[in-house]
Amino acid sequence: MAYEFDFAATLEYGDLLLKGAGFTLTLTAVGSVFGITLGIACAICRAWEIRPFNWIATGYVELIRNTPFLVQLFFIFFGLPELGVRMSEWQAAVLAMVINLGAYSTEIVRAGVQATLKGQIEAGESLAFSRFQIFRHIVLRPSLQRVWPALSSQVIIVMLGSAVCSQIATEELTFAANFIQSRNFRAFETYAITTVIYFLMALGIRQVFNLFGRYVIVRRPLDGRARA
Amino acid sequence: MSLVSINEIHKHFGDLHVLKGITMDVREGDVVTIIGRSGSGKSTLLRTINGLEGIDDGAIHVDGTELVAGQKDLRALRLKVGMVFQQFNLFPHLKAGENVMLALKVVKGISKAEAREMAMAAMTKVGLAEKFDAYPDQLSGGQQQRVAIARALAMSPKVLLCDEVTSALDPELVNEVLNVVRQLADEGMTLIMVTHEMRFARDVSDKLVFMHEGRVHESGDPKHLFVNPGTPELSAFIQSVS
Amino acid sequence: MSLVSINEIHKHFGDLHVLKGITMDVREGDVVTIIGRSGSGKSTLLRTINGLEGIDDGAIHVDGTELVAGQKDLRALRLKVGMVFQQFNLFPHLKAGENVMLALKVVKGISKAEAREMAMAAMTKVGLAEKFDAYPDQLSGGQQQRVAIARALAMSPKVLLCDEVTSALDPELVNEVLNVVRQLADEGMTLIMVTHEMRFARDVSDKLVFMHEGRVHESGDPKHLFVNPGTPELSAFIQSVS
Amino acid sequence: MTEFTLFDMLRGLWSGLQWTLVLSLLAFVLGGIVGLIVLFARIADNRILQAVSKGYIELFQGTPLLMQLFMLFFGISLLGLDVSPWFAAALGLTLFTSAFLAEIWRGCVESIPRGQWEASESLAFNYGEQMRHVILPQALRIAIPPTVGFSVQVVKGTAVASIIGFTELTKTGTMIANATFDPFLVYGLVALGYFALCWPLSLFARRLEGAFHVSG
Amino acid sequence: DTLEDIKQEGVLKVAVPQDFPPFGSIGTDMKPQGYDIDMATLIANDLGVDVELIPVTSANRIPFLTTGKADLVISSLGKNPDRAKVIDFSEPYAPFFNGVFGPKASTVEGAEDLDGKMIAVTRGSIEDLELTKIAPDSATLKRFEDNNATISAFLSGQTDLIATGNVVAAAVAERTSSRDLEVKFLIKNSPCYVGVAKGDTALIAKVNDIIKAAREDGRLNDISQRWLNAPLPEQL
Ligand SMILES: Nc1ncnc2c1ncn2[C@@H]1O[C@H](COP(=O)(O)OP(=O)(O)OP(=O)(O)O)[C@@H](O)[C@H]1O
Ligand SMILES: Nc1ncnc2c1ncn2[C@@H]1O[C@H](COP(=O)(O)OP(=O)(O)OP(=O)(O)O)[C@@H](O)[C@H]1O
Ligand SMILES: [Mg+2]
Ligand SMILES: [Mg+2]
Repeated sequence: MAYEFDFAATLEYGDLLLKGAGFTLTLTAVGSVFGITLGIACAICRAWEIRPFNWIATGYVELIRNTPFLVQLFFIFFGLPELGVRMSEWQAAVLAMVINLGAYSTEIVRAGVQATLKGQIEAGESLAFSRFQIFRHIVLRPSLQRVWPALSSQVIIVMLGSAVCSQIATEELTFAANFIQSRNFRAFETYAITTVIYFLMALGIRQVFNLFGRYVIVRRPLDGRARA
Repeated sequence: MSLVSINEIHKHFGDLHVLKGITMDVREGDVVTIIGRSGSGKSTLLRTINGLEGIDDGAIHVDGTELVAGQKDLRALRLKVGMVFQQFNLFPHLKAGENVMLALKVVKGISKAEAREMAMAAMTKVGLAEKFDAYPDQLSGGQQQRVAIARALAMSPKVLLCDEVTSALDPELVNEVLNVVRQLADEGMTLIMVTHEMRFARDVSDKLVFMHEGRVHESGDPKHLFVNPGTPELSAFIQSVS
Repeated sequence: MSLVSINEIHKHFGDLHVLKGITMDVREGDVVTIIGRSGSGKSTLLRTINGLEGIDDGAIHVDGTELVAGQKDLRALRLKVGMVFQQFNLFPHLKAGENVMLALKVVKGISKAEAREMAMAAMTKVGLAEKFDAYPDQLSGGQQQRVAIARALAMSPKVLLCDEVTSALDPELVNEVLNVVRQLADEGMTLIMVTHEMRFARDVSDKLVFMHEGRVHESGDPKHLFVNPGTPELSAFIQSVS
Repeated sequence: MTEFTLFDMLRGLWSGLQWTLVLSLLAFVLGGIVGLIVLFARIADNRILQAVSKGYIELFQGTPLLMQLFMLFFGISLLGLDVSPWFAAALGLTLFTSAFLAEIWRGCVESIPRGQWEASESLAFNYGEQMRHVILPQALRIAIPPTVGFSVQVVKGTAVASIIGFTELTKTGTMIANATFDPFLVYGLVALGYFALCWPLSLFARRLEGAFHVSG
Repeated sequence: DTLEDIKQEGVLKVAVPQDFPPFGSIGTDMKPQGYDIDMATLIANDLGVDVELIPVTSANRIPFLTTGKADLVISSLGKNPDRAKVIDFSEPYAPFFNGVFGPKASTVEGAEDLDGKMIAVTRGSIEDLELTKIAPDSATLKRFEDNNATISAFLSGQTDLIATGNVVAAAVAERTSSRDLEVKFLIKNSPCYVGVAKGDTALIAKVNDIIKAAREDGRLNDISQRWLNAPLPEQL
């Protein structure tokens, strides 16, 4: 019983896949911007023990990191309406991405902030910087630079994890794949193509992060000596 | 009246009694050198003067205002006191010139153009005008330390604290930094420095302070003390480092 | 015959020509000191002798066997050449004594009991028998460096390379390490060392090598050279560091 | 239709939780072993090994685990080989886990100062001896907190094994929710189940992290 | 061929749903139960072999069949020409009335009234396929992964209406009070078929024989009574 592959039957729906991939990327981009921002804010609270926000941040991080994304998503989409907060599947998906990435990037950025040498902070203090000025001008950029690869990996993980959003009918890439294979029953071909698209997006995100890291975070041409 | 006056200060780290009642006066234009064994409390003393370490007892006055134990807002004080560290502590993500400009802009709120000019003046003073746009990791240790001095100077402090500013340098780079410090001293800057460069201490400073086990064990005119140490501890110390 | 013979060696790092034809002979029992400015290639030269850096041209012989460029198995050579580093590089997860024992057991295959005895002998030689069971981070810098020397010594090398072994130490700890090195020299150990301690170089070494821009600029009897430097470069260098 | 009591739900979820635990252990043990091999290839002194292991890591970190499992379970069958769900799950989870662990551990090995390599090299250690006696013991200490931290991701990641027929915790939850139309209660319990598995691991990772910070 | 293999091994492997009551969902013992499960047991009995139930989802039910990991798919499958290119279908074995349901207040009476409405539907289900054809462009179909999410979306107010099987809707209406639910219009009677791997002619002929026999001797009617609370309709 030989199965006959028929990729054409899936490629017919190519525009759906591309649209889905576009949605996935949008979701990831929006999630990254707000998630990393949230992560930075929580990281300061935790690293510098700003009460009571450090406790709130700790609780938030633990709650999110130790429960599955899907459950968080369901809670936002199906649960919050009971409390009177109704949002579309897009808003729910974005919110879930943001709080998820926010929790992980809190931990990552915190590690970077804590790796800041004491001397850097003391130099700032002795120049009469305020705590916030020290963070903003002295700690932040080198910390981000240190953890940038880890952050980009986390964004890729979250991008791949966003597949789960298809369960609340967010029409991203996995939604498109499942939609197509429910029409043509070509699950294997559809998933194979989808996998390739995910992989390409992951490579692309890594590249974008590298470029962003080089020109926005480091802000200098990376010749050999600048590695340190 | 003295610019910095330190009165019977005490400092503990947990159980460790690091400063056991230090009293010291520094007048405007003085160059004071603090020497002593590792662990005798030299750095700790220096760091209390700009509030990097709080004190447990006693009082410190800088330029007339008291530094109160446990005080939160030390900004006014720190504007009067500059500090240079052993490890330079330049901001690695900023160019040399930007290192010098940053506090001018952020803390003093000076416009970018004006800050640039002031930074350039400070860089020129330490002989590094042409390295304005180099990143710290493109500079030698001696150059980095001179940038650190320029960064402190640009804020026009009343007194400059220097903690072993040449200890992390290769021997042939030591002099370029000491020359800058010497020049500052000649120009009348008030300096309090910890150093292991005995010859420099002898030649440049007005007053030598020998710390031993958290106390000022001996102090006075360096030219006199180096020849006639008053205690066996100072005598042993001078012998061990020269 | 010489124990270490270095013949016209060249070394590049990318475009940078770091060693530009170095020739040098070291006989058994010699104490050779290499001095020179930062970046002149001192460390690189030392590191080529035990193959930590490969060479691009020329030849190095140690105890009769040639060190061939690009060679993979340098074990036999490294058993003859010990090395002590500026940063100690003790293994932090092992106790001091275990640091000394490890290579004996792993590389030489000596039984644990015997290795322990040999390690204890080496630790005793550097005056640290009682610190056998301390972890590196429980030791002062000077003690750590002495353990590092014991670790190299325990392997009974024919020649010991020392790269600025006191540069990372507080000034009062320098002497305890120099004393150990001096004692080794007195006992007839062949030593090649890079140092900035000029007095030590003058007093202890049989031969001084002044490196300048990747070349041996001058070499000879230290007592003579310090008083009568033959080139303006050496003269300037001696002045800058003393 | 049958009525589910809370006890029925808990009993069902408990059996799902056990599957999750088994799959996690499987992933972690096998992934750890393979991860170590990939790690050695990644840091080996051999360009080909480096490139292959880098590609391996990129590929399995860059594609969804769900799709990997699907391809392994159904894709290999299409080629005429019979693949049991156990084999596919073991293989898929191993590929996924090992790629991440190898990358985490590489960071740890690379954070060992160069001086440690050089000191052991100058004591005539060969590569294997350096690794075994000097580098790995130190890297291991640094590696434990992030490794334990990652185990939380593995536990949560096993949920996708339902695509090839494993009724682990998430799947059990979905099935019960479909039978009871009471998703909030059921998913709340599922979340609690994961939290009960993951929270101790997270706490443990944090404590280890703290312990190592103190000793430098 | 597959039929021979089944007889030889004495086991019939059937992919059944576990997320679609009353056709297939789990009981308190965590085992699947429902119309499709009874159907699978019936076919196995008539073949004189044991049955092995494989719980599947809409995403993996066809791959189980095409890779030979299941002999039959009995998973309330609807038939359409695209699908018929990939697998073969038996005679229908179960009725499936699906429709659009909504709160009493809603004035929808037919597909044309769906204008501007948001309807929850389970992706890949028969009602998804049918509604996609007949709903006006201005209607929004929200396609959820499984029945549970579809129902939750409607109940939590995320959509105006829900398209599903009438028995499902009845069960929901009975169990929940969070939102009232009544039939707005029926989409289509689109019966369910047994899926068989492409080209398994002997097996499909046998399955068809069994379905025919079961219909005639009333066993199919019993199953219908048991799970749908209604007799098997005439036209099946
Ligand atoms: N933050 C701290 N916490 C605990 N102990 C400290 C701290 N800082 C310094 N100490 C201890 O206080 C004592 C004095 O330290 P200090 O740095 O002032 O010595 P020092 O004279 O500057 O020595 P060195 O010449 O080595 O710089 C030492 O025993 C040191 O270990
Ligand atoms: N691994 C390397 N890659 C590239 N350049 C290097 C490397 N190691 C050394 N160099 C360069 O080679 C030159 C000589 O370095 P070397 O460390 O031998 O100098 P040195 O005389 O020991 O100086 P120092 O007194 O500062 O230790 C320097 O310019 C240095 O930057
Ligand atoms: Mg100090
Ligand atoms: Mg060197």
